[in-house]
Amino acid sequence: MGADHAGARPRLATIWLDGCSGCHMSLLDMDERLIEVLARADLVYGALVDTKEFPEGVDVTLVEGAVSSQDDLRKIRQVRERTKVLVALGDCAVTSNVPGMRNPIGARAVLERAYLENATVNPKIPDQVVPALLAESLPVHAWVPVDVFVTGCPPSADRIFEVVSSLLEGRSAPAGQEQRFG
Amino acid sequence: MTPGEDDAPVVPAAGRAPGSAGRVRRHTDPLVPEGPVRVSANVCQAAGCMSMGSDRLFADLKEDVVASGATDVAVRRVGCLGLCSAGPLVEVPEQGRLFEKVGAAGGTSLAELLGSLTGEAPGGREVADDPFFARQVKVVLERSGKVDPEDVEDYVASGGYEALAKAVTMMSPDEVTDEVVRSGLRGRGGAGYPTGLKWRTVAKAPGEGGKYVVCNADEGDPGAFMDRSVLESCPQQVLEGMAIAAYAVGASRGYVYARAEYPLAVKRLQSAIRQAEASGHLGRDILGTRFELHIEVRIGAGAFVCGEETALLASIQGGRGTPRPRPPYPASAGLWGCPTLINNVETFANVPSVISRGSGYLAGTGTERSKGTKVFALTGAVVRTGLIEVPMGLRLRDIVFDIGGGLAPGRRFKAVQTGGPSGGCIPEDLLDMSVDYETLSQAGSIMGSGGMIVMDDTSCMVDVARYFMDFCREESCGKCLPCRVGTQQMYRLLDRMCHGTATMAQLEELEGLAGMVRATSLCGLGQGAPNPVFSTLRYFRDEYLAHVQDHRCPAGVCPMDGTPGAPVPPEGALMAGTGAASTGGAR
Amino acid sequence: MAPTTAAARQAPSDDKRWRQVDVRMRRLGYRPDGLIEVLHTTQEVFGYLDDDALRYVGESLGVPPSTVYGVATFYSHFSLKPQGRHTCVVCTGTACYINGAGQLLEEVGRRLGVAPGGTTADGRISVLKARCLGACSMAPAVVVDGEVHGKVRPDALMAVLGTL
Amino acid sequence: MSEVRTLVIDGHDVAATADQTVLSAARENGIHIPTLCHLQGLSDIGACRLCMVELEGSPRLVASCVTRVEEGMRVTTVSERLNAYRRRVVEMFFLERNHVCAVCVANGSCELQGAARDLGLDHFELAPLHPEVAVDATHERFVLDQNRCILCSRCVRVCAEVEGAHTWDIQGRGADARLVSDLGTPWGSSTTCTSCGKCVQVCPTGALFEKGRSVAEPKARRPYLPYLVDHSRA
Repeated sequence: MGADHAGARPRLATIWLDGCSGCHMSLLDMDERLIEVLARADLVYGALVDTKEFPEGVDVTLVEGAVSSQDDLRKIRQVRERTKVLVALGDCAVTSNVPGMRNPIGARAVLERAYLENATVNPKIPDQVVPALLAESLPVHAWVPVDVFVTGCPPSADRIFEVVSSLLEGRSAPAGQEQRFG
Repeated sequence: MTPGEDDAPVVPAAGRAPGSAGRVRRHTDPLVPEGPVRVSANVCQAAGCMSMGSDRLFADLKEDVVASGATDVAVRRVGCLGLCSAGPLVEVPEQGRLFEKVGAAGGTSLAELLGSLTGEAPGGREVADDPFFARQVKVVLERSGKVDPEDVEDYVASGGYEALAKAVTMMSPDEVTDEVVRSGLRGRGGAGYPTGLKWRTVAKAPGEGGKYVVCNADEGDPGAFMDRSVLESCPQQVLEGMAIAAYAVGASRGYVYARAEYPLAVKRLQSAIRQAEASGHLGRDILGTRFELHIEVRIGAGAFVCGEETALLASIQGGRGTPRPRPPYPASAGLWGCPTLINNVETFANVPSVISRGSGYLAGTGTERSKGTKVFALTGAVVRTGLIEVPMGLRLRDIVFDIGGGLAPGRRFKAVQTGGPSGGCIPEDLLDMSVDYETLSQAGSIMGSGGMIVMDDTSCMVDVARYFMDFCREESCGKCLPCRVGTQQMYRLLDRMCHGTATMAQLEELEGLAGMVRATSLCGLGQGAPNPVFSTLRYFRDEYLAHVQDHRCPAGVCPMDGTPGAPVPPEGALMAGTGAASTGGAR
Repeated sequence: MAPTTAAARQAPSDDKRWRQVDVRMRRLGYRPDGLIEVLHTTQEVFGYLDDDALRYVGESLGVPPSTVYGVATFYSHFSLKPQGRHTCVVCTGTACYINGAGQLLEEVGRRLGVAPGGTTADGRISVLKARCLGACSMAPAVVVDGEVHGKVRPDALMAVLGTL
Repeated sequence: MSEVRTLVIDGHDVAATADQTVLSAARENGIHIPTLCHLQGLSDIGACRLCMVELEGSPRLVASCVTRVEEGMRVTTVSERLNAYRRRVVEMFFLERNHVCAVCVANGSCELQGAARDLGLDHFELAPLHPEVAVDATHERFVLDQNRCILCSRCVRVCAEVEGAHTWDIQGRGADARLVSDLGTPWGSSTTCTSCGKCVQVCPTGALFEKGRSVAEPKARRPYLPYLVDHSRA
């Protein structure tokens, strides 16, 4: 793990699927340790950098959010292909969490409530621009293999730092003390 | 259940001359000539034949005999004659002939039967050499098809209640128990626990508050109807066994817990109890001794789990039929906390012969560790289906091909399922195995209560595993987590296989889950629920692989239509959560 | 022995059928452990178990309402809803299953629009499935209004149901 | 006073009275065995299967909450196999209903969540069952959210055994099993409920909670019912 080519710095990415961005906020909560991380790795994709296309050859990707739409699904498949170590970051990525709360009632009911029953003008379920919902919102590993699971809503900054720094050093992620859902 | 509805006397049908040919008090009563009987027509009045119209046949035949003017022909009501696939059945024991499908299309006509009864040329076919009957040894079914199930006098006339008389007048309770221990009799309800040891435990338990005997007649395995047939054919034999057991363990109250789905068995049982009380074989001062036993029938209400003994006790006490952890075992703390002996119908039905003929009689039949006989309900893809009783240790092949007559032309044998939802499927390679407790268990199945379902190449074993898991999922009582949720999860995985959407990882998952549910469930239902999965995986893994890797069902049974859980929903449209992509690709 | 804790009470209505329930309870000595027996009788008399019946039986036997409800819903034989005028019971025992009981249920479901346990919207037919009727030699077996039909094919079953 | 038994739990010599369970003997000696349906002061039912342990010489696992100590017993409470089974038990509890820790009143004090944490359960392999279940908020002070119920029946037992009201029971069976008040009628219209709140106190998850409590508001953990005379020491 870590750098493939001698001397090259490990490439780190983050991606945000169906989540509230809380996990990214917790990532930022690493505060000054962010500098430490970025001193050891290149951040090649994510909400914090201005890259349009998810690049090839990423060493570690942190995934926030559940897979809820066709857009999410397309993204996560691409990310998986281009990433060595895929980290499901936070409860939405690990269990589908809050996005998954629609599963018992079904996507159709949710769409109707949002776009028909509650609409004041022009009630219509959109079929353009907004990505199509999947029938169920599912955790990342329901679609692609995941290497590391980091629970929490959100996971603590300490835990994220611990996991990221180990992975960047080519070690496996340590077992989380007090790691829990919620 | 409306006990008593047949007790009302009916006026003999017009044209009948009761004085000459015999007396018929009620439409369900036999026709008995006043003079000597030359031949009798024993008409099967068990549920199988009755559902094919043997009750009407019985009434019609009586009228026809009366009308024919014959005065030496009896028409009798008997229990199961065994060969259910050829019902309605009539046997003429004096001639050793069996008449099949009487009154049905392609069978014996009523006129033909009547001609045979009154004329000199016997029709039907010879019973003696028929392989269906020739390989059988009847202990439990000794009187089945021979005595009137609704007449205690008929039972007594055939030697019934001699064992009870011997026990209560000539033997001490301990001697009775010792005899049962020596006979090697083991529980016929499934697990095969030594019956004598169980009796001894209950006998030794302190019972200041009284003790109970309970007959488990909650025959729940799908494809099994042994107990029903025994109760419909000779309920007195079961009551006699219970009475002997009660005497041995010191109980004075008893219950028979029977399925609501068996109204005829319940009716005959209730009538048998009333008659036995009236004839001094139950109730107070049995056979002139100070021994007393009061038996009540409790009717189940449709819950498979109540066959588990602690659940059965909870149900008898009016509660939800949920099992509880053992110990304490019912033998020390059962009904209302009192020592309680629980045996199943067939076990009790074995007891009278053990006492009357001595333990050696049973011990002389069967294998080293599985003594005596076993009753099976042989069904499925064999030519002849019905109720059979065979000595333990008979080869499975003999049962399927000799007794059952093999498979229909053009069909290929695939498996025999024994033991119901806790049992397994035995493949062709093992057809020469001996049918006994140990060998079945080594083969990954169980003896169970006696269901034996033959499957041919039109059955898919993954589908069969799914069927049993569906059964267990619906019948789980819901008390313990592994059974309640584990059966649902295993069903989901099997369902995906049947739809062609499962992965190899899920096949592994299924095996892991099956092991966990077996090891951690509270009672036998949960612990046994994975067995059909294990046994089909053991012998028919190629079928699983065909479903999972090639998305193909070799038997052509499974839909293999890509639902549920089609991995990728169609592009473009918003998914509505309707069917197609209900769950994710990898799960 | 469990103590006798309850006794006769005022029936929920002056419907004469309550007497049969009362007789059953009296014979059982109003013992709480007679609950299932009494529920059997009540269902035989009224066809199903409604709230009034459950409450009355519970009060009479000294069994808490939640326990009565727990028992009545545990056993599949008990019905808390009125049944259709006709019943169609499809056996799903092993022998029937491998001989096509599933197709029978599918056909009935498709043609009548009812799942097992349900009743047609017009209250005409209730469709039930039985664990095993023990009529394995006639597999697949269906019981329509008490009459057993053996070796039934979907079309034949629909024809029988059509005559009801 | 019962006779004393000596046994070995995880290599430690332990003395207990004959009427004690393996679980209580273990806990008395500081050995932790995870539980969910057990609650000191209530009868034990052995339903959650989390407290299963290995006994030397027995191929079968036993639930320690319903297994009496015996002389010379050798008990193992932690092993790879037990941990794997326990993780699977907790996983199946999570997937049976709709547990979303992030929005649960019990977040941080939930025993199911705690068990997952203690066992290092960090994701689920099996599929969620996603049943559609009800929330009953008809009671003046309390709410029942079936989405979070694990059917441990602690509420049923405390209501029947301690309060004597027997407002709760379990209806249906298997996958259809649900906690139920009275005749399946709304909790708020219960004729038996005394509004004592014991059921809410003993609920291990957020299935029963007080109205007005917000997500993750800390609530006192109650490992036992302090007002009960503890006969069993269980």
